[in-house]
Amino acid sequence: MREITYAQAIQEAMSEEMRRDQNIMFMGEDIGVYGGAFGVSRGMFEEFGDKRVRDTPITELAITGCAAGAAMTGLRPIVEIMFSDFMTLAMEQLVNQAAKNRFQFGGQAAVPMVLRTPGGSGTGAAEQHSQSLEAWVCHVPGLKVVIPSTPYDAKGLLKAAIRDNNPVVFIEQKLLYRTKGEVPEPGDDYIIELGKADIKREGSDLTIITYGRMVPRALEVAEAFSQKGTSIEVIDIRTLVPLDTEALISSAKKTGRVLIVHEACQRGGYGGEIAGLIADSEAFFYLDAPIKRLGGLDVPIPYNPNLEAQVVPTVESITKAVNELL
Amino acid sequence: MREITYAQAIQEAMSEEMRRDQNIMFMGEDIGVYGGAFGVSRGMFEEFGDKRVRDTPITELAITGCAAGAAMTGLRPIVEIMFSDFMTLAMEQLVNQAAKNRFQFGGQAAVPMVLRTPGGSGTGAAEQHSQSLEAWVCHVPGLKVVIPSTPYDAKGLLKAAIRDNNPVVFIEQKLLYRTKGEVPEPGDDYIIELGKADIKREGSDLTIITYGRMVPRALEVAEAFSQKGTSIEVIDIRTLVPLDTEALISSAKKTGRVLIVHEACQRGGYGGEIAGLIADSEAFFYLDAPIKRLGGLDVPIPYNPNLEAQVVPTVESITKAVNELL
Amino acid sequence: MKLSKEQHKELFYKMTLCREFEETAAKLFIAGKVHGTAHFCIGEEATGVGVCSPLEVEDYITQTHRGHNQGIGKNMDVNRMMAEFLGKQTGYCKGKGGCMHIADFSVGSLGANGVVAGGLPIATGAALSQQYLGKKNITVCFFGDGAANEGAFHESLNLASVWKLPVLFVCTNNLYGMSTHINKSMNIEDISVRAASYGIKGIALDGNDVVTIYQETLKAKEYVLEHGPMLMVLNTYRWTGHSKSDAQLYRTKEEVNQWKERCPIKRHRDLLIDQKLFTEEELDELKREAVQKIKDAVAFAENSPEPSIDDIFDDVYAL
Amino acid sequence: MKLSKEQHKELFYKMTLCREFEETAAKLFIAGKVHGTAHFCIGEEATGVGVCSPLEVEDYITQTHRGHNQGIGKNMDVNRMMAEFLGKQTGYCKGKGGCMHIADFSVGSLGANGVVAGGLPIATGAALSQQYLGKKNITVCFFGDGAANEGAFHESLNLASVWKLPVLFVCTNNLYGMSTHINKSMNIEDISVRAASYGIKGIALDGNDVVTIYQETLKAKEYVLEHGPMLMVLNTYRWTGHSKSDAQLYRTKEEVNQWKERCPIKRHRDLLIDQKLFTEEELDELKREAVQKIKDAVAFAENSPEPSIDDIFDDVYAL
Ligand SMILES: Cc1ncc(C[n+]2csc(CCOP(=O)(O)OP(=O)(O)O)c2C)c(N)n1
Ligand SMILES: Cc1ncc(C[n+]2csc(CCOP(=O)(O)OP(=O)(O)O)c2C)c(N)n1
Ligand SMILES: [Mg+2]
Ligand SMILES: [Mg+2]
Repeated sequence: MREITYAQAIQEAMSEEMRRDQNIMFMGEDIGVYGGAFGVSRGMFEEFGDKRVRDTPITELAITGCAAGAAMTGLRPIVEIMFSDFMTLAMEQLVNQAAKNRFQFGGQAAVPMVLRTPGGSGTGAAEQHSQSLEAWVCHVPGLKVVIPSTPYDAKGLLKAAIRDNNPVVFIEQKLLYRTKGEVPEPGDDYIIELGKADIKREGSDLTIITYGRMVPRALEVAEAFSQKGTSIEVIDIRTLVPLDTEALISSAKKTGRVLIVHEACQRGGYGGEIAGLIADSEAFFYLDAPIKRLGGLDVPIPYNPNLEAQVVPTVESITKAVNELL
Repeated sequence: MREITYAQAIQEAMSEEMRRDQNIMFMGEDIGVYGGAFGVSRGMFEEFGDKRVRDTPITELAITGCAAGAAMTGLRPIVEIMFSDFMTLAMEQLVNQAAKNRFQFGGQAAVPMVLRTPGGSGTGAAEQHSQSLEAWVCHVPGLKVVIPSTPYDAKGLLKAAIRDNNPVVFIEQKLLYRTKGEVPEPGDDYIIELGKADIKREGSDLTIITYGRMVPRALEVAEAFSQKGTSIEVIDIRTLVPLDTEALISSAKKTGRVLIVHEACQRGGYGGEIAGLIADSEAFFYLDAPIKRLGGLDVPIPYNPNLEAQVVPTVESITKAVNELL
Repeated sequence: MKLSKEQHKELFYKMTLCREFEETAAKLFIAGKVHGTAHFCIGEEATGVGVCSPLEVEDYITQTHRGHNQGIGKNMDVNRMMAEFLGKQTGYCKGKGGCMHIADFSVGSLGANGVVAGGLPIATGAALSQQYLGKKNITVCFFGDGAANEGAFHESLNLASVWKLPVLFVCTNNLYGMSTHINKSMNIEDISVRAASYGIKGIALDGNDVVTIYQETLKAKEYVLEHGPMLMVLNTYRWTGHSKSDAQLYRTKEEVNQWKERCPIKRHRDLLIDQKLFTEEELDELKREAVQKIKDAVAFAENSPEPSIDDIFDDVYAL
Repeated sequence: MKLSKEQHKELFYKMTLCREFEETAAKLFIAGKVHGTAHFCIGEEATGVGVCSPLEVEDYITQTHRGHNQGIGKNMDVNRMMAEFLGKQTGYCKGKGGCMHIADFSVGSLGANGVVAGGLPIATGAALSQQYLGKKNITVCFFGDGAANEGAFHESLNLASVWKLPVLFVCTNNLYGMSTHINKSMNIEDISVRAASYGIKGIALDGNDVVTIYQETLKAKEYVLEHGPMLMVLNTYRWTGHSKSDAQLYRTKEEVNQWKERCPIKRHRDLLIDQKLFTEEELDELKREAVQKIKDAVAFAENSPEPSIDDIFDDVYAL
């Protein structure tokens, strides 16, 4: 199969869907000629024109609400927030309007929109450009939340998100944009259903549950342990909401040891939700060790590259956590 | 001891601190002559005047950032957000500025401000006026988070929050405003240190960990079970950040059974953090049953009073959860 | 453009219906039949009724928390409004939304909003749809004077202006945001001057003059379809407190009474009689109709079933 | 007011220092010595230098992401700026903030901001402190043309106006927000018209004329102390890309070149020579000083220690 980058996969998903459905439009800051801050949408303005690919003023609240309003009246907007940190400006419209309008209007509205935004650290952009805020949106009924870790997943999940009739927050991983992976040919339409975890590596001794940028790290650790005879299963949850609870619980039952890894600050991160689900399931009775969480340190992301690299889980710290569980 | 309401306790804390320190000022929407949407600040405008008690336009983002800016330059502002749902409009300034300025400026800034806001459902105000969003702010390094359950705690904790040199999000409980409790005389200055949980009832068979409006419910359940010979410990965490992890773990070790209760939607709620901490502590080895969480249903808060009452934990549903654990 | 007799009748009837709706709702409150809150627009009926009556079904509106006049203006069904107010299954939101969230997509209402200025970005998006889909309809976005100080106001007017979206921004300036007089929340007297920040047209009208509002809305619709957004400020007043519990210490009885003398319904009634378009009796009969309609609405609502907790997960997500 | 020789010298030196700082920083980038990004203000030096030079230490500023000129204008130490740029322990933020967060509270800089329009509410709060504490100082708030479309702009100017806070809002209009020309982000030509929405004074100046900016800032300070906020728009241009990676497809080389001809430093230099205030040699010597100062800054930064992970929890919370 051909290999393309995570960024290209996202661009292909949007472009293919926009070719299929005229009512999909895309808006955001500098997504047109500039191609987006991370170059994800390069070429789309040229193909679809300024009606369907719209540069906006710097106005996160308005574009998020505008997408919701357009979604309720016949369009299927994709909106890009340049950095997930700036979702902070859009929460009112995302949470009080987009997420709740169907419910609070007694089912009269559907809000088929996708909010795409890059999350995570590692680019030296410091405190206000590096956060991982997925836990917030997971806490809001009415929203779905996706974080892909491979080009293949990114494309299939984004297509599913675009076809979904609900507001989907699609958080991309800056540091994965340039990573490559196998993806079917452009014509070859495929969808990855929201709500299905993916076992990225099977194993029997310990389960690492993770998502996004931490998936390749977990795989690297698993590979290293397999050399030493320890078999680690790596589950990529992919969609945080809806969550494939079943997959997590059966893996936990199988291996009896669970490590949850995410980049977001550990305190209040989604790892707590996962730990809580497992600790309150029948898997509890199969556990041979405490459920371990390894999240980012509870500090803002610093600028200095050495510091920046060390405040999130690393291959070393994941390895250490695995060793503590064994 | 005299009894006053939770709302009065909050008002007393603010007023006493403002008398003590001229640089404390208070701003928010309709907090002046109107006395605040819930009447909490009644009388303060009359006592302190319009320089220190400031009605603002409807402008949540600006007042939150204005408080942060004033806090960095010599004042100690208290800002009221009329409903915690409208923190959604203020997250940028709260999270990217107030919470991070000290760290990102290398320690040059201190941001001694309190953001007070009422959370929770039960008043028939529906989806956009009833959320419990504390999990969001708990996930942000640099913020402290307090939710009191009694007038005594409200007063002592708010005073501590006002004296704290960091941004503190102080979430009040609408449905507790009119509840009464014993509070020392006005002159009788007391402080409750942030970061100390309170065992509201001792017990040996099961621990309920909770906070805010769910504390009285948990106590009611505990009382009922004590009639049947089951001894339930009720821990009110009071400050979610910093969290008194030690107190939770030792109680879990003692009773071997843990139920976590909160009003906020269960998915992504702070209960996950608590469950995760316990499941990854030495208490894990003392547990006789899974760690149970009982949060609000993962739905927006509906208007109809019967529905509204049933989407959050009730005495009945807490009782049921306790029975499942025993 | 002169209004036809039919049009006048519609305006008078809708304003009267709205007044009756709210006065009845207030009584239901006092009778303890309602949990929650409501924001009445008594005294402001000309705004929503005047603006919405000339619109087509395909024109959208976004409503405010104080929006019964807007909904009734847009031909919402008072039975379902009342049922929603009482939290019943037959209400517009199946009892889940209450009157801060009444919506009727079938008549073009995209819903009331509990968040001040929350409707502005939504309206902008609805107008984007209309433009994108090549429709010849507009979106009317209602909001208050207080809302005009929120960031959402600025961002929405700016975005709509840049994209020339067909949206009419209607600010019902009733002088107060809750208890705060506009002279404490903005340093200008005429809110319509804010249009200049976006290079769009702004006008200010007497918000108690339903006929002028009707006429100007028709003109505005044409303007907006051709040139993009416009800001229309309707200066009016609310007679009652902000919501059910409001001691109104922030204003004088005199001020309230002065405005009561400028009642938009009485004014229209006087005009109709002066101009001999209707007789006193005809108008009394219309009022009786309205009273009966609301009585029926209460009966409908009271006889409707409560929603069931078993359906609570319905509509959290669409399929 | 005519500027003294000393004042002219200060302006010329600071602008030159800023230019040299950024050109050197750009080279460090290319040499791979910097992780992260930076936003240069080459071509815009007159704005921050012109506004900040007449201020006192007790006057506050809030800076933008493109704020080296503002910081240098306010007398920040280029050693610590450079050290921060290289992420060193001796940097203004101990290497934790980088150049999007340089701050120096000792000279009155309340910090640069990575969030567009993020500084506006903060500046409003700083001015509130000044007013509350009875100080005779002002806060200057820098932001860009793009920032003027954020809700924070609207809310902050409105709040400052209502409370008559001593804040000077300075919009450096360089025609683009990243790649987006102002004619795609707002439907007005002159951003200063937005002052009218808040009932405050607005002026627009040539942002490349450091002398006028200096003079007008002095006047503005007096005005603001007496009357409350004012909006000053400085029309200028950035010569380089938005940040380190920018192909600049959204503008023409010609446009850039036209603006290069209007270089604020050259313009000031020409003026100083025309008016015979300084000789060519004197100005060349000043430039050499600036070059040396930046060389020293690089040496200082490069010889400074890296921050240690052991201190990572420092400054998350104050005691
Ligand atoms: C974002 C937000 N802030 C505060 C409130 C509380 N609140 C409800 S109505 C209101 C006053 C609104 O004033 P205005 O926009 O003038 O409308 P009016 O009530 O006068 O019709 C306030 C402050 C809210 N609902 N939403
Ligand atoms: C809230 C927010 N949105 C988007 C960005 C990304 N961004 C950084 S600078 C910039 C352009 C800002 O334009 P302007 O305010 O004109 O300042 P300039 O860069 O031209 O100096 C953008 C969009 C951001 N940092 N913050
Ligand atoms: Mg009003
Ligand atoms: Mg710019």
